[in-house]
Amino acid sequence: MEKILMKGNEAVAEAAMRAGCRLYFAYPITPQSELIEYMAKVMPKVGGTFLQAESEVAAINMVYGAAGSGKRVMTSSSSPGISLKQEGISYIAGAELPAVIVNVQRGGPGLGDIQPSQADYFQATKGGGHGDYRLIVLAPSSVQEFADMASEAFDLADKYRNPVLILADGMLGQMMEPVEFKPIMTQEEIDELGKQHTSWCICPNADGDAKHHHEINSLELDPSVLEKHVLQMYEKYAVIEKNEQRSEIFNVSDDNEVLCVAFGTASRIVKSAINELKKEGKSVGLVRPIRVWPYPYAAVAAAIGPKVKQVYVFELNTGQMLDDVKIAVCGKAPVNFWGKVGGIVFTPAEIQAKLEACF
Amino acid sequence: MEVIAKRPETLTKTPFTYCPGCLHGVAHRLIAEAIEEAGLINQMAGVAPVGCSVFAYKFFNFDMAQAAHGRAPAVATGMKRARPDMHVFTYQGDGDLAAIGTAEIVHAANRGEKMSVFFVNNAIYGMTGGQMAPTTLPNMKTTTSPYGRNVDDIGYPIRVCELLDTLVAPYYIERVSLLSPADIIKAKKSVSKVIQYNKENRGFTFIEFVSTCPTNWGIDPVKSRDWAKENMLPFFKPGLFRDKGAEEVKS
Amino acid sequence: MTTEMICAGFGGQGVLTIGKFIAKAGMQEGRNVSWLPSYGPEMRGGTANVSTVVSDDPIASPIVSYPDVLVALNQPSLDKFAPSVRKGGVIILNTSMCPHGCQRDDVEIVAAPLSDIAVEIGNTMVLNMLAIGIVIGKTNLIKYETMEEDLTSFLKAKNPDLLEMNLKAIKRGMEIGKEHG
Amino acid sequence: MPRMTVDPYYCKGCGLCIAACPKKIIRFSEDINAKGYHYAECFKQEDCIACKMCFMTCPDVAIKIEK
Repeated sequence: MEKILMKGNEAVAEAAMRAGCRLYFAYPITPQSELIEYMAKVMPKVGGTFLQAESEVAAINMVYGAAGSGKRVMTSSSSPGISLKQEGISYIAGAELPAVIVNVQRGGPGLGDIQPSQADYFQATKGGGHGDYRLIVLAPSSVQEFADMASEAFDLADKYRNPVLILADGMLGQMMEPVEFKPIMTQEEIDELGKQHTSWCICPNADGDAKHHHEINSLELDPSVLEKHVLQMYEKYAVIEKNEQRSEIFNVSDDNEVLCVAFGTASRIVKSAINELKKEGKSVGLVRPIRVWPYPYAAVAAAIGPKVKQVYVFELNTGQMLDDVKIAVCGKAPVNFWGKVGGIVFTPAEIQAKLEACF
Repeated sequence: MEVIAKRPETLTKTPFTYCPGCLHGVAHRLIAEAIEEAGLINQMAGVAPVGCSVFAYKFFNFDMAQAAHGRAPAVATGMKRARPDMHVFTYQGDGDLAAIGTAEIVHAANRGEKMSVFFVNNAIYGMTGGQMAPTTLPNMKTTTSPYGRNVDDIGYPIRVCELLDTLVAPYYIERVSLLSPADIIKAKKSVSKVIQYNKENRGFTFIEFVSTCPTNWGIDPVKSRDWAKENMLPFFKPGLFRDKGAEEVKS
Repeated sequence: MTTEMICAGFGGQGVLTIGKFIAKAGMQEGRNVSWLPSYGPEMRGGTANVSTVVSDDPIASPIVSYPDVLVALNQPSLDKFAPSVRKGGVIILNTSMCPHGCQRDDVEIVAAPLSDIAVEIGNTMVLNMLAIGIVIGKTNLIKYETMEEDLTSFLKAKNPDLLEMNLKAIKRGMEIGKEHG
Repeated sequence: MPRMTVDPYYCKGCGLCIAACPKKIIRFSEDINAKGYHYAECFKQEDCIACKMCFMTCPDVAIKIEK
């Protein structure tokens, strides 16, 4: 398949459609508007449903309904809109429904601005909504990866019956890079996928089974029953933590004197700085969590080489992933942090200067 | 020589961030002038929405709050209840007021909150780049109704004045146009009346402005007014729906 | 080899398109590319800029700190980005809208009244094609043939006159770029 | 004598005042302002009748009328 030059927002929409998503509900917000606009164009062409909801609150509840009906469904928004969706996301997690949510993050708090940010890391990985639950959180760093993560997200959501969040940002949404797509899933394949949910989802009682009664629900007033349900969910999360950690290592070797940790957009910029430092004969490695929940603690720990004097975390926030890195490093090296906030993205030159100061 | 028309003191010196020919500026001026003329500059507070007019708090030269999307009537309710001696209004676009904020506007109106709501209807989402609004006309193409608004799928545009007119509590409801100098002069009278009612704490007052979006409609500012006259006014008919003040005078 | 480029100007001058065409051509020539616009809530009339990277290697940061090539279509853009251009880099500036010029003496400067030349060719709209032509003539970053192929594929049927005018602008730009070589 | 003046600082060159003027004495200037717009200007002050139509229609409140 040929490469197409596309914005991240458009690429993830196209990829979701190709991965069998035929239901999409959302509300416009910058900088993810190209995503909803792309879906408005493409969904009618493939017989899918595009619906611009009256609000993010309505959109996520439409997702709840569609996911409860066992279909591949997606919504997307940007930071303030994702905050509005949190109640619904908690319901989806509590009811153990598969759904995909895309957050094209922008500067906050409040209405903030519309520039790229990573300030929703806590919200994405530590809860966001109320109650004990987890989202699987994928953190792309290129347009290609953003697109690839659409099908990955649906597969994970189906496999674990859990909402999956793709944590992108304004830069990934707005930038264009060449992207290659997987083939469009056929209707037969989509129908086949849907069958894995027919034992529990809202669906017609085709066999006229007298016992057919499926409930989509997150309410359980009996504490002992709710406790059992939550603990079962946590058993599931333990399996996810064991099997689903993903990370990339870049220039990691025993020569490293500094080990960087960065995800998403920030990691791209750190890579540029590392390339420049290489020319100066300075050895710096990078661990990039590809998924930020479950967090790749083991990979970060393993990348700390014998000469590493310092672990340096770079984020477009005030240090939200820093806590996870500290858990991973576990006192083996000092952990330093530098971040930019308010929608300002650091430049390769700035990161280079920060790293040079470590030598 | 005497200055007979100029920028009112109730507007700051900050230039509007709207696109060339966007009529938000006209609505701003009418409200600002009416507040100045009513002598309310020190007792008035406004609430800015999310959307193109999100920066309205920078343009009005009195206290302003900026609300989360659609929640301006709730924020204004809180302000008015906390400080009954203040006079409050909200300024909202069609996405903010008639989509995500439908619940807030209906319930603020239904409670008869003593506030004014200025609602600008241009049938599109401007700030985010031309998506379909709850007031987008049938068959009208936008970036999220690329094949035209299909009323069988997404429903008809919402007529907010008519909707609010079903409630008992509202004190004043009117739809005006900003599409010609004559319409603007007429609209000014309505705005002044509403601000006067607001000053007297009469009740919930509501004005809808039929406006344009030259940028997202892709029509130049002058022609976009003609387009709106031809296409919007038949569906969103200007007129007075409710004026309890006039009824009181009669009886 | 990696070339990092910034194009900047008033909204409406087509700077985003300059970057887009160059990125697309680079991609069609089998190279890695990225295109990153600045974006804002004011729909029209503001300033716009775009970072474009064309590279033989995977592109790390799409954000450009030190451009190898700067296309500045007005004075505010030139003032903002000229100081960061790499030593020995290229600044292409539109003298029609850069009355104060550029003070750097350690870079190559291609200065021409691009807005005026665009009007001469037939339409201010071809300003961006002119700029692309200069980039090709000066740096060989992409091939003329790739641009011609790309433009032909979507303009030939729709608007052959516009196609011709665009190609003319690119060729004229290439001449300007070569003259300054 | 009546007089209308446009403040180029505010004007965005939308042309609504030009359309509104009954005496047709407003045009776009040759110059551009800091934002890059050809702003509106009155080229025949002596014909101005201070009707305020331009002021009424100006969305950027850039016009002053004196009489």
